[in-house]
Formats: sequence, C-alpha cells, structure tokens
Amino acid sequence: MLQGNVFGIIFSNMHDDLIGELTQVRTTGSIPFGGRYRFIDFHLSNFVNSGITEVGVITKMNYQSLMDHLGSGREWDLDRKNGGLYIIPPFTHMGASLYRGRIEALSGVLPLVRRSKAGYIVMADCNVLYNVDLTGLVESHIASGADITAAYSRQSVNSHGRWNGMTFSLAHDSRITDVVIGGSDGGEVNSAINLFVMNKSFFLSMVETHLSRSQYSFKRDVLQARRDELRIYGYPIEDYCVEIDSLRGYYDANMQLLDRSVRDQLFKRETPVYTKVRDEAPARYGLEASVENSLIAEGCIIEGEVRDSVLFRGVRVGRGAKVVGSILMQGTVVGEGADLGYVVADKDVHFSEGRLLRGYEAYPMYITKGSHV
Amino acid sequence: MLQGNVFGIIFSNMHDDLIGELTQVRTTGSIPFGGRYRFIDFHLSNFVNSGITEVGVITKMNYQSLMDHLGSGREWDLDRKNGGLYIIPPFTHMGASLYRGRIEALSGVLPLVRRSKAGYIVMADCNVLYNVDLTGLVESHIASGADITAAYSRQSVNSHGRWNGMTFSLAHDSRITDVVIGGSDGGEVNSAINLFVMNKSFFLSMVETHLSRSQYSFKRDVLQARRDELRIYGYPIEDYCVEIDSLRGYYDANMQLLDRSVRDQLFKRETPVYTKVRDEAPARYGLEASVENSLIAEGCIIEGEVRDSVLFRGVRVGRGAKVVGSILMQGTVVGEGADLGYVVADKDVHFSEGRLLRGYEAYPMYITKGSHV
Amino acid sequence: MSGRKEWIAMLLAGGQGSRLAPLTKMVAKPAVPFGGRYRIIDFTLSNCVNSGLDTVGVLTQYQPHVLNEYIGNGQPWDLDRMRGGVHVLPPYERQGGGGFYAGTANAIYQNIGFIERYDPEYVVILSGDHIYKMNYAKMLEAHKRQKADCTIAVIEVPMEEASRFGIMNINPDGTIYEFEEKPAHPKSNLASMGIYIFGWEKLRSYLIADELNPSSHRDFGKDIIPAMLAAGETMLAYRFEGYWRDVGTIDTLWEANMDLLNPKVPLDLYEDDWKIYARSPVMPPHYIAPGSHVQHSIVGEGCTVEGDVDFSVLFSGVTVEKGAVVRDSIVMPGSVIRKGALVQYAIIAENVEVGEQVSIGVRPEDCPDKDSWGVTVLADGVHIAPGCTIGARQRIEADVGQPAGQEV
Amino acid sequence: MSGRKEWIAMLLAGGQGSRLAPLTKMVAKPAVPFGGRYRIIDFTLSNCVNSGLDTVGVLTQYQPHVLNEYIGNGQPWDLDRMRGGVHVLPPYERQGGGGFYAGTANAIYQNIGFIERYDPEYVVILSGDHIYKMNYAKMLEAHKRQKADCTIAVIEVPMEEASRFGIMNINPDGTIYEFEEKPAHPKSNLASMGIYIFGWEKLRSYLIADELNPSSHRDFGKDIIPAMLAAGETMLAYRFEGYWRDVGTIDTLWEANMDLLNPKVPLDLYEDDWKIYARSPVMPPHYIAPGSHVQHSIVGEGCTVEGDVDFSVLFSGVTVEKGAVVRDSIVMPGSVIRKGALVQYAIIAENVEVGEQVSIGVRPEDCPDKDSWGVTVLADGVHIAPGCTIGARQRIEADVGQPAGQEV
Repeated sequence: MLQGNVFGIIFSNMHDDLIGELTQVRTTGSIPFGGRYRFIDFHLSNFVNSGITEVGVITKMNYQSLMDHLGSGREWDLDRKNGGLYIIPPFTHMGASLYRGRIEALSGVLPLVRRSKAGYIVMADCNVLYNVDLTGLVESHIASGADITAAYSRQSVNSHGRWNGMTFSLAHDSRITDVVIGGSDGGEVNSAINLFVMNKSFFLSMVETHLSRSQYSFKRDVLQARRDELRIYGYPIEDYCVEIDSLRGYYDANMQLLDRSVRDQLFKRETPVYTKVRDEAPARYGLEASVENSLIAEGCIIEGEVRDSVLFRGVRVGRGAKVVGSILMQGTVVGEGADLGYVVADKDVHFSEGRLLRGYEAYPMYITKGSHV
Repeated sequence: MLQGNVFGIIFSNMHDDLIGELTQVRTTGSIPFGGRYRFIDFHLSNFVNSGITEVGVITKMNYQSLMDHLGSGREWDLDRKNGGLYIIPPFTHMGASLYRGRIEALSGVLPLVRRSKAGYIVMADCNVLYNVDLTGLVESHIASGADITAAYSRQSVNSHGRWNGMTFSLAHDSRITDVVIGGSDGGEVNSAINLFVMNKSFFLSMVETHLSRSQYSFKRDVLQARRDELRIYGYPIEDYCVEIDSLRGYYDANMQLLDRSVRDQLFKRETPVYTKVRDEAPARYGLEASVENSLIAEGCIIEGEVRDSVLFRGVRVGRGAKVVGSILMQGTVVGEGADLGYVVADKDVHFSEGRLLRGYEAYPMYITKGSHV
Repeated sequence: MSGRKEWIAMLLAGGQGSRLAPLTKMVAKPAVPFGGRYRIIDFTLSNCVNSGLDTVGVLTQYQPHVLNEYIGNGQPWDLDRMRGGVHVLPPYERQGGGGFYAGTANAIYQNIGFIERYDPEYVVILSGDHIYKMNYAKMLEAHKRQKADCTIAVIEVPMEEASRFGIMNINPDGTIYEFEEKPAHPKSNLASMGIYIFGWEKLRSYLIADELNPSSHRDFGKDIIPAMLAAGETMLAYRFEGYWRDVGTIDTLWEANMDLLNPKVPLDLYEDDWKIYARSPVMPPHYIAPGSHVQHSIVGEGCTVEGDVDFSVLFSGVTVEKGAVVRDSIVMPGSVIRKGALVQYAIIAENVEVGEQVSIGVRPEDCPDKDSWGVTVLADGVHIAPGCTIGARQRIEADVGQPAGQEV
Repeated sequence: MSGRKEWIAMLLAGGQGSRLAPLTKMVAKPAVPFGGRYRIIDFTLSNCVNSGLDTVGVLTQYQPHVLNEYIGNGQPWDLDRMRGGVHVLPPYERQGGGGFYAGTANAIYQNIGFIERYDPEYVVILSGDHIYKMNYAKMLEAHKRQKADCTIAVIEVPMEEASRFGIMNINPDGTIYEFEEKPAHPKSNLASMGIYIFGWEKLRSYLIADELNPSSHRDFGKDIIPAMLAAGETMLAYRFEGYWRDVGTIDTLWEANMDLLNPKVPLDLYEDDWKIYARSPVMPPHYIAPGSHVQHSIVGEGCTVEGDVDFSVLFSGVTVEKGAVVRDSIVMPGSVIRKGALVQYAIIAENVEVGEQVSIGVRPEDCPDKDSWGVTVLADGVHIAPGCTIGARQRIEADVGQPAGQEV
C-alpha cells in the first residue's frame, strides 16, 4: 500500500503541441475523452486508487479550464488538510518566466516535495491513458534499488504512420540499456508511457543538479545522457495503454472504447475513474431513436440515429438526424435531419438542420469549440 | 438581503508596490494581519456575511500563497456548486500578458459575470480593512439609481505624512462632484476606500467600452474623466476603516487593534472574520510569563515578557526574552533573553538567544521572512 | 452566513413506506430510487436549494443508514454549508425523555433545539415522498404578503379523486375556513400537498400545547392544522400549478417513472436553472451494442444494453443481455437481465438477477382476469433462476427456482 | 479510495457520563470541552486520522445533537472522505427490531450493516472518553505479526490502583490467559485501555452468538472478551507507553486539564506531526490587558483578560474582568468572570456568568474539613449573582442569588 509514502506529479501540459486542435483552448490534461472524462482524470484516479493522496499538477498555459475541472479535488477525494491536490501555476515568484523543459517545470514542485513525508515520487504525463494500480510499479522500484524506474508498454510501431515516442532497450534484469526518441525500426517495441518512479532524495538532487546546469530535458539530459551512470530500470504495464499524440490518435482511442475489452480495462469496477460531477439527467431515447455500438453519456437526448460513436454529456440528436463514426463533445446539438460522418465536434458545437458533414475514418473532420455549422 | 443578487470582485494585487517589503513573496491580499488573518479575509468575510456568495478574486503575480490560503474557499463557505469562489489567474488564453490596469484586470472576470444571475457588482481592494455589512451600500445604490456608487470614509489626512488616496467632493444629494487622487489640503476628507457598486449591465458595457479604447484605469478613465457624464454617488462608511499604504501604516493598523473599540469594530460577534484554520493548540503561558496590552494568537508559547505587541500563530518567546511594541508573524521564534523593540518580523524569523534589536515606533524595523537573526 | 436564518426546512422522511413494500424492506421510502438516476428525496432537497433554502433538517427513524449515507455531508445538493446545510436528525435519548418520534408534530417538537440554533423567522415543513419542482421562495412571499400564520400548498385534483386527499375549503381571499381529511363529500378539489410554512414562534407554541394534549395524534394534518384553524389563526392556501405526484404506492411509483417518458408531462429534468441534484454513481457512459434497440426510454450511466428496451427506465449499472427484452418496466441500479429474458410491467429493485429465458410480468391486454393484473415487483438482491415465469402483480422477496449461481 | 478498507474504527461514544454531571446535562461525555480548545472526542478522532484510519463510525444515543453538529461532515479531522470518513451512528428502527443500544457489543451488532459496507479485514473498537496520543497502526502491526484474533491495548498502572481496572494476565509471549474485571487481588498491573482490534470475521461471529445469549450484558469487557478467551482464541496484549488518562469523573477531568500545564507530563499538544484536530471557533486572537497577570496557563482564542490567571485553562471567548482572579480552574467557552470575582479549584462550564465580587471554590489548604474538599462545578449557563460565595465541592445547576441581569 502506497498510502502516505508517495508524492504524485502530473504534467498537464507536456504534449500540448502534438494535439494542437484540442489544446487551443485547454491543456492536454483537460482534453475531453470517453464521453465524460478529461485526460487528467485517469491519472488522478490511478493515483488515489493506488493510495497516493498527495499530488502536484504542473501547469503552464491555458489552465483555467483545468482549474475549473479540478476545483478543490473533491471528486478524487483530494481536498485534504494534509496532502491532497496542489495546482502549481507556471511561475511562483516575480520575474520567473514559463518553463523550458520538464526539469524546469519541476522547480515549482520542489518546495512541496521537500515538505512531504513521502519517500518516493511518481511522475505521469497526461497524454497516455491507462487504469493501473501503481503499487506493483513502486514495489518493483524499491526492490530493484533503481535510481529511476520507467514504466513501458509493448506496442506495435507505425500504427498511425508516425512515431514520436520514446522506446527502451532492456537487459535481462530489466535494466534499461538504451533510450531512443522518435526513431524505430517498426514492429513490437518497449514504448515508454511517461510514467516514472524515483526516490525522493534522488529526485531532489537530480532536479537541483540539472537546473544549476541549465539542463532542462529529463529525457535527453537524464535518461539518455546518464543512461550508463544511473541505474534506470524498466517496468512492464500489461494492461491497455494508449498514447495519444495526434487528432487521429485521439479519434482512434475514443473508438477503441466501443470494444468491450478496452472498456473493461480502462473502466474497472474496483478502480473507477473519477471525474467532475455535472448533475445531468440520465440519457433519454425518443420514440424513433436508433442507437448501435455507441457510448452515450448522461444528459443526452437522442431522437435520431447514432452508430459507432461516442456522445459526451448533454448531446442532443434531433429527429431524423444521423451520426456515424463520430465523437460529439459536451453540449453538441445535432439538428433535425443533419447527417454527420466521422466528425470530431468540440464542445458546444451546433449543427443546423439538414447539415451534411463527412470526414474519413483516417482523417476525421474536427469542428472547433462553439462553432455553428 | 443580497443573497444571489450580487457578484463580488476582489483585487488581490492592486497595491503591491505600496507595501513592497510585505509583498516580496505574496500578494497584498495575503499580507498577514492582526495575529491570524490575511487582508483578503476581511473582504471575503464582508461578502459572505452580507450574503454575497459568488466572488471572483483577481490575481496578478505571487499568487501561490494566496491560492494556498484560499484553497477551495471552504472557510468562507464559498466552496459551492453554483457560485462560490473563483480565482482568476493573470492570463486565461494564449498570448495575453499581465494586465496594465484595473479595467484590463477585469477582462478575465467578464465571462463569469456574464454567466452570473446577479444584478449588481461589488468591487473591493484588499488594502483597506473594515468589517461592514454591504447591504446598506447596495440598497443605497439601487435607491439612488446611480451608475456607480463609491464608498468613502471620513479620514484625517497627512496622519502618516503622505497621502496616496483618492478623495471625493460631494453634492448635497451625495453625488460625487470631484475626484482627486493624491493631493489634499489636509484636514477631514471623504477618503475613497476602493469599494464600488455598479449594475451588472453598466459594469459590462463600461469594461468593454474602455477595453476597446485601451483605457485601463478605472480611477482616471472612468471616475475622473466621466465624472460629469455618469451618475456617481458616494456612500459613507461610519465604521472603522483603515487604509494601509506603507509599512508604517501596516504597523499602526496592527497596533490600533490593541484598542478595544477598534477590535470591537473589526471583529464583530455577529459578522465574524473567517480565515484559514491551522489546528494550532491554544496559547500557553509559562511560569515566568508576563504579558500586557498584547494580542496573542493560538499556538504561541510565551515564557518571557511581551508588551504592546501582536503575536501571530505559533510564536515562541523564550525565557527572559522581552518583546515590546512589535509584530511577530507566524512561526517567529524569540530565543532566551533576546530583546526586541519595535520590530516587524515576517513569517518564520528566528531571533537567536540574547539578540538585541531596536526599531522606532515611527520606523519599525522589518525583518524578512525566514531570516535567522 | 452567520447570525439567524430567515427560514429553514424540516423534511419529514420518517415513514416506513409499507405501501411500497418490498422496495422499502431495506431502505426508507425517501431513499427509493426514481427516474433512472435519483432517489425520491432528491426532488425535495433540490427544491430547497434551488429555492435558496440552505438549512434542512431531515427527520428519520426507519432504516436511516442508507438515507444517512446517501445524504452524507449534503455536497451533491450544495448543502454542505459551514452554518446550516443538511442534517439528518434521528430520534435520541436525553435526560427526562426523548425516544422514537410519535408523529409528525412530535418529530418537530423533539427537534426544537435544532431549529432554535438557527433562530429562524419561518419554518417550512416538507415531506420526502413527492415528485415535483416547486419554488418555496414564492410560497414564502405569499405567506409574508398576506401576513399568514400558516400557509399550506394546495393543488387542484380531479373532483372525483378529492375524497382521497386532505381538502381545503377556502374564502375568496385564499384563506382557509375549513380543512377536511378525506371527506366523503368534498366541497372543493384543493388538496393539501403536505407543504406548510409557519412563523416559527407560532408553530412552537402549538407544538408545545399539542404535547400536553393526551388525546393528540401528534400529527400536523390531524392535530396542529385543526387546532390553528379552531383558534382563528390566519391560514392561507397557496395554489401550486405544475406536476406533483405522490409516489407512496407501487402503482404510483411506476406511473410517475413512466411520466418521465411522456413529453406531455410538465416535469423537465433537463432544465439548467432548476436542476435535480443526486449523488452520482462513479461509472462510465452507458454502451448500446450493435443489434440492440432502445426507444422511448431513460438509460442511466454504466449500463450495457445488448437487447431491446422500450418504454422503460434503466438505472445506472444495469445490464440487458442479448435477446432480452425490457418493456414498460423500471430496472434499478446494478440489476442484470440475462439472455432471452422478458421483463414487462415490472419494477426490478437493485442488484437483482433475472436468469436466462425468464419471463416477468404480464401485459394488461394479455391478462385474462383484468382485476388480477398489476405491476410485478422483484425486491433487492433476489435471483430468478433461468426459465422461471413470474406472473402479474407478484411481490417477489426471495430467490425463485435454483439460484443462477448453482447451475451446472 | 474504492473497494474494501483494510481496517475501520468503531468509536463507542454512547455513555451518558453521569459521573461527569452536571457537565453532561446537555452534552454527551465525548463532547465535553477539554484543554482550552478541544472536546474529549478530538483525541480519539485525531489518533484515528493520524494513524491512517480514514473510516470511523461514532456510536451514540445520548444527546447526540451537540456531538452530531460538532462532528458534522468530519472536515476538521480530515475525515470528510468520498468513501469512508466519519459517520455518527444513532440507534434506528427497522423491520423486525432495532432500538436503543443495549450495551457496547449490541451497539456494534446493530451496526453490522454499516461495517460490512466497507468489507474490512480488521475492526478497531475505541471509546471516546480518554485523553491520549496513540498510533493504532503500530498496534495493528503487532496484531498481524502475531496472528492474533483479538489485540487489547494495555497500560501499566500502579499496583495499588490495579483493582480499579480490568486487568490482563499474560504469558511471556504477550498473549492473555486471563482477564479479571476489577480484581480484589490483582495478579498484574496491566490494565485494559478499552481499545481492541479484532479480525472482523471473528468478531462478527462472536457478536451474533452473544445476541443469542439471553444472559449476556451485551458488553465487550463482560461478555465478548471472556467468551473469546474461553474459546481459546489468540488474545494479545499490546503495551502502550505514554500518557493515557480516563476523564470520566469531575476530579479526573480537572486533573487531566491541569496535566497540560505540567511540563513533565508527556502529552505535547504542540507537535506538528501528531496534531490534535478540533472544530475551531471563529474568533480573533485573545487580548491581555495592561496590568493583568497570566502565568502557567492555557488561554484560548477570543478571550479578554484584564485580571489575573494562574494555573488555569481558559477556553475560547472567556472574559476575566479587572481585579478578578482565576486560579487552579477550568473556564469553558463563553463564560464571564466579572470584576473582583475569585474563582479557584473550580470548573466553570460554558456561558456561565460569575458576578462581581463572587467567590467560587476553596483551596484545599483553606478547607477545615479535608474530606469535604473538592473541585466545585458550575453547569452550563448558570448565573451567580454579585457577592455570592460558593464553597468547595459544590455542583451548581441553577442560578444562584438574583440573576445578574436583574440588578438595578
């Protein structure tokens, strides 16, 4: 049990540039997913379900929507007198500017980590989604005596035609022998999921050392440069993991939720994913509704046809309308007789009556938040 | 009753430059005061005690300590599903920079005000302290049909040798006929306390109009420039009000709390001042303690002599130590036999055994947060 | 937030709800699930907070644990206030008395100490077993405007049903001159909704007097209201127009759920400015599988539907397997309808398992004896073994057939 | 945060506390103020949260309202959790039984449903009327390490006082072979602290068996522990070293308060890593006026001291006017000691007014008859008219002399 002994850190902005469409008005952490969640919900839930109740969320820009979503952390039971949720704004003292890399970003969290009684640090990025009890990861870190333990997932490369990720080569004892960013020969690789464990003392000295040398990249300046010097171990995550590094990846990850085994791995009954409560009424189906192979959130009112789609909270699908292979975020309104195929509609989009929009499964059509189409 | 009909706005940073010593590590709103409070506590408490439960706090820099203090707003009963406390960070969308004046600062709060059901806006600055039911002020605004109602307090000028404040000249019907910033002939004046009421619709159009013209000063571009065009009324506050515009003023305001009538006006039983709970044990007095004319907060352990002083939470005064005419903030430790006169010690200062420090009543000696002296 | 409260509400949630048996076997009536997401008490609590009432005492003594846990700190209803908020008030022991509540008036009497902590000018008495949306603030305005001692909310009912209600006979100015409990020959069709506003000083004096009266039933309707009328107090009827439904019986509970599916019924749960709050389950969105049909129904979070659902209300976490059909029914949280089963005109309580090929309930048109027709109810947690058939108007409180778990 | 809880605590707070009368006239014993800022139950609740126990059921039936309001949603103790947290559990009515708790074991028995919601492996039984700091997690470790069925915390008491306690006689490995309740000739000085850890499965079976035994007192000490011993279960004594004090009588309550002023007593309230949490009053810092003397005392928030205070504990909002002297006394929240009054060896409950020139209590050395000496107690809200004298060992429950408010 990790209770009281692990300080969790979540980077909410690390990959804003990779999913530019969705992060124009928000951080990566607050990208909506799966009908009612935000990316960060998975990480906060992993933490609290594993007994990690002291969590710092590092922000950079566009974090108003993230703050609104997190509030006091109540939904994750993180509104605590001791520990709980800390949101770390981009600068905490006069004159400091936005951070230039992961290590600089960590400087804001140092005072909290020093004050904490935790012995270990777990760092997670928002753009890889999984529902995993982190106890095994931390225990493996302790048992191996590693400086850094990096979780990875076996993945097939080039599924989307490009590869931005970091891959590990492992020795038989799981020590990481090589760290490659971006390149890959294809096939099965040990793909980093940007989830790391460190001892608190190592973490503090690592951040301070590299800060003092103006070395800001954790991947390049620590994992790659100090690969031989440090004891860096890998830890395999067997459960479903999905890294989202593009709009296409975002679309695919949502669509994978229509697969029961993916849902079962991401929404486990014993480790639920918590999110902000919105007090919507349950979904209502009209007399002529026809819905198949779709995920439908509360507050939806469906009077038309929906297939192979994910509908977020409060979506309205009018009579005679047809929605196929689409992701409709919160508050989308599909007018009567409208016909949408392979569309990703951001929040509060209005599709007028009879409107026809057609993307492709490989290139879904993205509609900006609040548009009237 | 103002319940549900007023949106409150607090400027947490407006006067950071005036009290530079105390705002190096914090906003004006989070300056400690009166043994256990922060400046902003008085304003939040005025609001909730008057039934204003929708409050936006506008921040600029150094707001980490403010966020820590406010948390979810629970202590002020402002952790609500509808309304409650909003902290408005300095920029909410990409590319925006820090604000240049009060009106620009208000741009971040516009979406919240638009969404609110409130009909009126009350704006307060943190650096004037008072405990006042705002119902009379808002009712007077409604009755007079004013565009803006500005609260003022009758004050004697030049008490500290300088005057930064804004003063009003009033017609018989309380309409403001002149607005002067800085200058004064001395004597009794109608001193603005930076507390204003406006109708929501007027507020929105006022902010939008001046923003579009790059006019960012509420005092210069609105109160002064549009004095004749707008209906601006004054409203007198009869209770104790203290404006703090310098370290000296800060010192005096704390010392005034040793006067029973000031305490009675600032800490009213029926409208208490709420602040963050810190779970300190009650103060303990040792066998040789000697305390007179002092305000002592919880968690203090006093074994020496204290006179004419304000001791914040968790201050320790060792055996044989002497503290006179001083303000010791949270966590100050006064070593055995130390002798302090007219000192303002910021948080967590340690005075070694036998140390002698002497300021003057007119020029108290300020010791920076965390110093070891 | 400090000082006295202008008004507070006392919500009578004590009834055992035996007419809702077996749904009330384990929970108090106000905690019975309703409408795919709610419990009955959510409507009254949400009305309170939406009306600006931030202090609510919930009086309960029968199986309070589920209700107590459900209400918790009141946060889902925004009633977790530093001063005020929602408080569950069970009976208690004290020096020189105390004990279980003897009636609605006695329940308030025993909690005079709670009420006086807030020093309210007005007290609203509510019950926790009606489905409606009402702004009590408007009723309070009427109470103040007409300087009433007591204001009673009334609703017009069909004249032919009036003899089932407490009927108010009123003067042209809206004041009540007579109250008749279930009159054989009603003089009006204005039925009491069991919602009262009193000036607290006045109510307290009547409560104290009532305790001294050995023949009293300690009941608002039977004792307090008649005593006030007899004493000539100003009693005002406040007309409510809108949807209001008692859900005190299996039939009315079923009908009120079905009303939610009827676009003509004026109870909109999707309005943003009068939300009905509830404690939310932590579940993903529901999933509708290929080949299934869901029409004219309400479906809660976390459901998996592979079969057909028609004219029904599914609560959160319900599973309807392939080939199963649910129609004209209510299925409460966590229940499972196995492959090929048929559920019609039924209320399935929480965590029930309906085995494969089971048939539950009967359509009225298929029932040979119309008088024996009715909604069938399966109580919490029962298991119906595969292949069983359960007819109309049954009340199933124990497992039927061999438990599904023991199949080979 | 989901799923089962490894352990939960059940805190027995039901006692009427008649030996603390008149302080318990209006409040249950655990809600009696202690130490200038706390109520007695704060120590046990803080021990729970500091030990990592995040689920606590508080069993209460006597005057629960003050306790209920005091505990509220548990936020001051960080026990407002989404799952778990602190829950006040009053007795309740249910189909086929229920009712007021018949004994400590019956109180737990009636709340089996509550416990099972968390499916705990271990249950800690605590009482709410002791002052101590203890890490229950270490006791659980010992329980697990020795695979005990029940672990009982014990403390060494002076041998001559042992016959006032429940005494454990133990084997060299720490297991208990005999339990004697208040033995005339104690064989050891290991007294039970009334703190038990049980495996829940085991405890449940004994609770159910005990309910079937018509001659049982339904008590842990009298029935459950002896039954487990008789059945040969592994019963472990866990030695506690540190400050532990029962505050069940006026004298022990007074002494335990005075202990806080004694630097030699190992109970430090100023430690940062084992804080004692309490619901805080909303008051400014206290003010000590010119010319007053405050020594060797504890002074709470919002006090105004213009007189002399020595060897005393003042709670929040107390006023000591000019020329008044308070020594060797405890003054609870909101009380006023008027000009020139003398209070010594006394406990002044909440909101008492001690009039000008009143004299309360007597020093032991000034008492002619040593046997008649004792601490004097003034109950909540009493007024002592100016000039009155109240001697040693009095229990004042009503106003004395003409009420101060009626003076001309």
